[in-house]
Amino acid sequence: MPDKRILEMKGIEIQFPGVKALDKVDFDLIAGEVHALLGENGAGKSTLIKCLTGVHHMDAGKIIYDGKEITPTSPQAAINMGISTVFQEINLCQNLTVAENIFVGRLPMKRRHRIDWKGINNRASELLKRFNIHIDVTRPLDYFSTGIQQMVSIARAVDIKAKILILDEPTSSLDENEVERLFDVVRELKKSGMGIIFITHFLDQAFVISDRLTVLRNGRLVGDFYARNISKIELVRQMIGKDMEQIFALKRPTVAADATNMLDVESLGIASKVADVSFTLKTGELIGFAGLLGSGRTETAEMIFGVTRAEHGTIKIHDREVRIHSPLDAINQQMAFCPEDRKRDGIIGDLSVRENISLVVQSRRGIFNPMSIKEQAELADQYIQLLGIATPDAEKKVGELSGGNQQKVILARWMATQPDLLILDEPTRGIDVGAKAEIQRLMLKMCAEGVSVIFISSELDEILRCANRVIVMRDRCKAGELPGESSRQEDILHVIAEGTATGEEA
Amino acid sequence: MDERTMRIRRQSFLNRVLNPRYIMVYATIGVFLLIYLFGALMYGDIGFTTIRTFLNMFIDNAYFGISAVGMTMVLITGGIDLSVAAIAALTGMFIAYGNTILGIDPFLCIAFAMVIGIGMGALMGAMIHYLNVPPFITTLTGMFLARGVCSMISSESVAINNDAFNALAGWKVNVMKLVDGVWVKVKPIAFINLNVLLFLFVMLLGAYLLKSTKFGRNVYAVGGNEQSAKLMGLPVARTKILVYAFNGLCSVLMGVSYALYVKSGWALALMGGELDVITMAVIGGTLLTGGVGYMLGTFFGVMLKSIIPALITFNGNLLSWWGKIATGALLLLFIGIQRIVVTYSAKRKGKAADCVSKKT
Amino acid sequence: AQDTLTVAFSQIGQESDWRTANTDDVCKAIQDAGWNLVYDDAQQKQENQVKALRNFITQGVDYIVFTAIVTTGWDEVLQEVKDSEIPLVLIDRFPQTSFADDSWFTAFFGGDFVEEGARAARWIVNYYKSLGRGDEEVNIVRLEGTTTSDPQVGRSKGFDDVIVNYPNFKIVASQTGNFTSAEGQAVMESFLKSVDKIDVLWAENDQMALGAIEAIKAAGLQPGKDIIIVGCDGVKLAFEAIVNGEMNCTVECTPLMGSRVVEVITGLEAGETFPKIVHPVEYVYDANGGIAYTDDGTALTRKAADYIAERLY
Amino acid sequence: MKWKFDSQHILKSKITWAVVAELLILLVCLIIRPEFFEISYQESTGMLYGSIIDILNRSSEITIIALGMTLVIALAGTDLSVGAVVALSGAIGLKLMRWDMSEYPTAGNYSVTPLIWVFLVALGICFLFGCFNGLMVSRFGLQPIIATLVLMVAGRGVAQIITNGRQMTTNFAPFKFISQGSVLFLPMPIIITAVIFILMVLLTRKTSFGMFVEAVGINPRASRVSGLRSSLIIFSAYAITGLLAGISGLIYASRIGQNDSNNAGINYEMDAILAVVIGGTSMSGGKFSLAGTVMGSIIIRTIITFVYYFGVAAEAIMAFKALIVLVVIVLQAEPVREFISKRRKARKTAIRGELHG
Ligand SMILES: Nc1ncnc2c1ncn2[C@@H]1O[C@H](COP(=O)(O)OP(=O)(O)OP(=O)(O)O)[C@@H](O)[C@H]1O
Ligand SMILES: Nc1ncnc2c1ncn2[C@@H]1O[C@H](COP(=O)(O)OP(=O)(O)OP(=O)(O)O)[C@@H](O)[C@H]1O
Ligand SMILES: [Mg+2]
Ligand SMILES: [Mg+2]
Repeated sequence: MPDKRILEMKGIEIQFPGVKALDKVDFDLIAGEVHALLGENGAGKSTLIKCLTGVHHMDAGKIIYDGKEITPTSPQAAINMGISTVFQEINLCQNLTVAENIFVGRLPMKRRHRIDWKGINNRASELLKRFNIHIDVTRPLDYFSTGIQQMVSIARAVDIKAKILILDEPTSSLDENEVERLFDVVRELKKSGMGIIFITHFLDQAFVISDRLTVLRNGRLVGDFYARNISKIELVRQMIGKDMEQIFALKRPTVAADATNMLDVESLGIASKVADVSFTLKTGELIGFAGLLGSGRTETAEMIFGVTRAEHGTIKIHDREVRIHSPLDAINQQMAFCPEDRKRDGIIGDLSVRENISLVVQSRRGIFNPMSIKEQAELADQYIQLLGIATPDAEKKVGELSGGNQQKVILARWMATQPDLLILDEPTRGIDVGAKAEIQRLMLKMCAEGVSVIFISSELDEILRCANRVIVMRDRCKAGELPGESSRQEDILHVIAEGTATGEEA
Repeated sequence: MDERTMRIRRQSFLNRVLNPRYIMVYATIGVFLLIYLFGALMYGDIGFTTIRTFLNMFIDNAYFGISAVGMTMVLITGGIDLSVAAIAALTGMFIAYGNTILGIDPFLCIAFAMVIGIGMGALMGAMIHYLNVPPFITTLTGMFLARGVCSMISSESVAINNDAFNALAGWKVNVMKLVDGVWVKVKPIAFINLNVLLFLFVMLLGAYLLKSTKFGRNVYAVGGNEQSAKLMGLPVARTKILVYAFNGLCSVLMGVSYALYVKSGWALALMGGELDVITMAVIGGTLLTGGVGYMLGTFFGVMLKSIIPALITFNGNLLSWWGKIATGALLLLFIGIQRIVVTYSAKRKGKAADCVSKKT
Repeated sequence: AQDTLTVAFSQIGQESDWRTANTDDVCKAIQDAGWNLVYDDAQQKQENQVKALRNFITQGVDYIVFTAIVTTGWDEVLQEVKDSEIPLVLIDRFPQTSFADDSWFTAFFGGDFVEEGARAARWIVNYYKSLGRGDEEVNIVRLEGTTTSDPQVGRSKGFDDVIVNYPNFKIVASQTGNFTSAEGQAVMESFLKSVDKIDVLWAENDQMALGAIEAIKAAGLQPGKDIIIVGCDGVKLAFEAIVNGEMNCTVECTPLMGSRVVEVITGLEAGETFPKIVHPVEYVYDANGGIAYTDDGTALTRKAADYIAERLY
Repeated sequence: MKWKFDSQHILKSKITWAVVAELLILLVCLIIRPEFFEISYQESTGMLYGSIIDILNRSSEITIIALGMTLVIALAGTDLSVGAVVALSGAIGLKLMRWDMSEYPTAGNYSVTPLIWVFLVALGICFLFGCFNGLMVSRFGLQPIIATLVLMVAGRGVAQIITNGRQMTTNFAPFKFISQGSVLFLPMPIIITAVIFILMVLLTRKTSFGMFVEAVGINPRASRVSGLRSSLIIFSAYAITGLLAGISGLIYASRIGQNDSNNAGINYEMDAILAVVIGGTSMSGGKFSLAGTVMGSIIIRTIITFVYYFGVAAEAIMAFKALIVLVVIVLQAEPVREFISKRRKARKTAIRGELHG
């Protein structure tokens, strides 16, 4: 590998109110390498990227790019210099079409003064086909699921002719096929001499694709390693600063033989969205929902929780039929729901961590029975500690926390209601290994205390490790049910793949 | 594979036409036709269906229409501009005072007004973007300022009496018809004037800018999500400032058009006009939250808003206060019908769309 | 026109009681005459009024009665009215146009704002003279109407034109009260604090004067005694205040124009001719009467108490 | 509980800058004419008397409305109909009091309807108007500007129908008391405003209503998922605003002793919005500050009083108002505040550096 450094960042420092987000961090990138940036939630990975792309301005340090010292002023300037980025939160415009989202800012013109709409749409379709996504690119983006949106933003970044490509957790909502597809593209780009920075919490992925790994902890540089020289266990230790055996020591919940039916869902569905879904869930049981992108898992969860209203079917709780027309109904039935899209359905950015955590408890208590600020603060502090949320104090705005910590706040919000039934839609997305294990441990602990859990995840091994039973969804239908203990990944994939026999490719 | 591409193409045409974002526009057009039909049935005998009445909608609202174009863009970025009518009044005052009292060529005055209008727009845009002051407040201040300066220039209304300007104001093309082999003017006299042409021109220009230029698409992106637009590397600051500057230009053009219409300048001219303009854009389906809006919708918004006074005047015996209530009720009727159409089609659309995409 | 006449009336809006009385009177007179009335309220907007006029032409009405919200800006539309040969009857306000002759309108009936302002000034001067204090220093504060509106411009001008001739009468503060009683009240409150000695308040309409009275009372002064109050319009409430001694004088500006409108139209139908411009006969009312309010000193004020019963508005 | 009163916090809070702006204007007054601050005891009325009292007194109408508007704006809405509701409230009130009087306006020192009913009915109807707005926005999902525009246009019409387009006058002492009377040497409107302010603070801060409003204003979807009944919350904000506009309308009517459907509440919507925004509540919804709103309203009234007091030429009033508002909002603008507090910090660290160096 020719050692051509295209980027060098030296002694980067950034101070946010109350947090030193980056403290003398060095980082460098060689043309034609994939360099993974790893670290716990709030370690400062995204901040480093934002500093390089001019979103945040650094307080100290220097950046040498392509041999020259630069001070990035805005994302626009960064793009013009040849730094293309996929940011952690999907940053696209929901009101524009898919094609436009890919090309806006550099729209091809026809005869110099008119936008070439046909060209754009064709090129966008072609581009997405490289990722095996076949969609109507003239639709507004908000029509599509998070996964598709993530692919679109990747497609946009990849299509920009750049020297550096930055991917900040690009794979968090992608399933395995799509990750593979992405990696193919990344390898191609790498061959063409592009330098790629890749941030992820999936260590396996980091090992598969990257040449070098840089680890940050608490805003400080821990070190950089060649991927081939370091083991996964060692890496985890570097990241969290201590050994982590318990990750692999999770115990599946045991369901008592005489456990009663907690939840009984019968042919629940919406004609246009999800076909009849039926299943039962026992007290203290954990059910995993597996499936590909857009297979209808989120929609099933939303129906159960009353976010969208089911058109037909019944929901029974403790064998008693209940009517759930709104999330409030569900909350009153002791349900909790941690939604998939945290930015849209989860966090209330301008409110403090304290307020965010006590929100649901408060809404259940009603307007005229308020918790005092003291009570709220106690509750918040308790969960900040329990989940290890990295925040200077409970009064910090949630919007200013790192992505993973926001996720923990939402989890805390629901755990604080002490539910009987917990629905978790991709709760471990964008969460570091340590925290992920922590969340899984908490989930299982709650099961042990008699809480029933519905656990939706795109990571099959995670599901297989925790779930008593796995429900596999495909094409918005329940495709099968497998026992958690005795099944293997291939079994699930088999159920999912059975569809291919009928000529489907997606 | 190719069969599939074809299928997606076919769907995409349908989807584009049935795009839920256009439904508002369709609803506006539908409501307009409905109300027009109603007017024709009720007041057809006293001239509602004449060409004159139809063209009057253009002539009497051309100046509002011009401003609505700029306003639509501002609203699409998620902003709002309350200064439009005041800047228009200021323009009128520049022309009237400059020409009549100071003896300056009116076109020089217009040029000067353009500099001021565009400058003020750009300045307000810059304040909104760089200082993060809410558009509502920034432009409200702009409105106070423009009106204030206007009445400082002259506390009386000033007539414009310039030959060239009068010629422009008086220029018109009459609608003719063939009677016994000779062309005669239709009765009641119907015509179009310079204002109508200016209105249509600005409207088309606006539509072109929005649909077919990078600037236009940036406008939508900024309105859709400013943060994202910034991270996507779009020139957010430039776009916002340009939009307000363009709107400043539209306000000046509204002022010019209004000056042509009444040939005078007055500090209180077009008082409250900004709300009319905003209403027109919003009735046409532009969302105040930004990101959504179309010129075609705004065009019909202008038409719809102009048909209310026409209906009320044709009725002719509504006492003042009933007139106000009727205006409110008609407004309610419009948005009510629109809402029903939108909700209904959104429901149907939901089903249709998902049937299609299920195969994917 | 053999069948019933259609008379269209374009009114400015409903900004005050005075205007309401005006609208009612004209509309009622037209309807009582047995004609079709087409009425339009422009809601204070010139553009609405232009639209209404053009609409009247479309409808082919027989007569147009018109009160212009602002002096200028009517050339184009009035040209159209003229072209369509519909007789135009102007009331209340006389618009400025650039027509070569006066064939564009048929008749005008309305008060003279400049004269009203002048009458107020002359009344004040003569009132002080009648008390034998004509040479004292007198501080006048003025509540102006809506800036740039016709009555405000006219009344201010008329008042200034007269008062400059009497150097001992000084306008020490002048501020707009927008013709409303609430703002008149607020402005007066401030005058009372910022101006050391106020002798006279001249309010360009009665509403503002009535509002100011409240402010004066709140300051612990006696309206009508400690401060001489002159209003304009001659509404019934002002009469009451004069009778109660809380106000001193009001310059009449009558809204009753309906009978003249009917007279003109009937006359035109019968082919009569008459002077184009007619001003209504108006008076100035105060507590005792007998004070001159014209230049030549011929016309004397009337005693408000004698006329209060017949005031309708 | 962690309440931090460090200088950073205070410097960053918008209300601080609203106060600074107000003090600046007052300082100018002080320099030009110190008498502006004179406050004396008026024996004939039993009240304190002075320009400062006037400012507080006369700002009440706007303040009361703006308190409701704060909630509406915190929910990312606006209510344009408040001015019309002010007119409506006065019209209903006077109609009820002077039911007997059909044609001629004569002031009378009586009321044909017991005053309590006058208040209840007038406020009840204004509340219903607010409910109408709330319904349109929360239930039918109309854009607030358009939804409230309907009543803004029609409301005055209704007021005029009720009074047949006439102004009716009253001298009825108990009714005049709500504007002219005094309690604790202060004019009644100040007292009423203070009571409403306290009630609103209790409503928003001693119940969880305030937090819910903020949550819904920031992220309605997430709030719904969290079990908040956002449409109910939005509905009540508009309803409350209608009610408050009604109260404001009665004070206004009492002040001038008449109903004035044409002029009562003209442009109140703009002033109220301005007050809320000057007070630091963002028009895009979210965190709100009632105290800031009161401050904003007082600033607006100070400007007006300043203009009257110092006899700024009528023609220049608008431009003058623009200039002052400009100064206030620029001072308040986030980047400017940050700039100032950064400078301060830089200076502080520089000083510290010197000490240590
Ligand atoms: N805009 C901001 N204002 C204040 N603090 C911030 C802001 N953005 C980030 N921070 C803080 O900076 C620290 C680093 O955050 P960053 O987003 O870089 O973490 P990360 O490594 O990307 O974590 P994750 O894996 O969870 O995304 C966190 O403590 C966060 O709270
Ligand atoms: N490949 C695709 N083509 C077209 N539309 C898709 C595709 N994938 C997803 N969608 C859309 O996105 C929605 C996904 O549904 P849902 O969110 O319930 O799926 P999911 O199983 O939770 O998947 P995800 O992993 O994205 O959360 C569907 O309504 C569908 O319209
Ligand atoms: Mg991150
Ligand atoms: Mg999902």
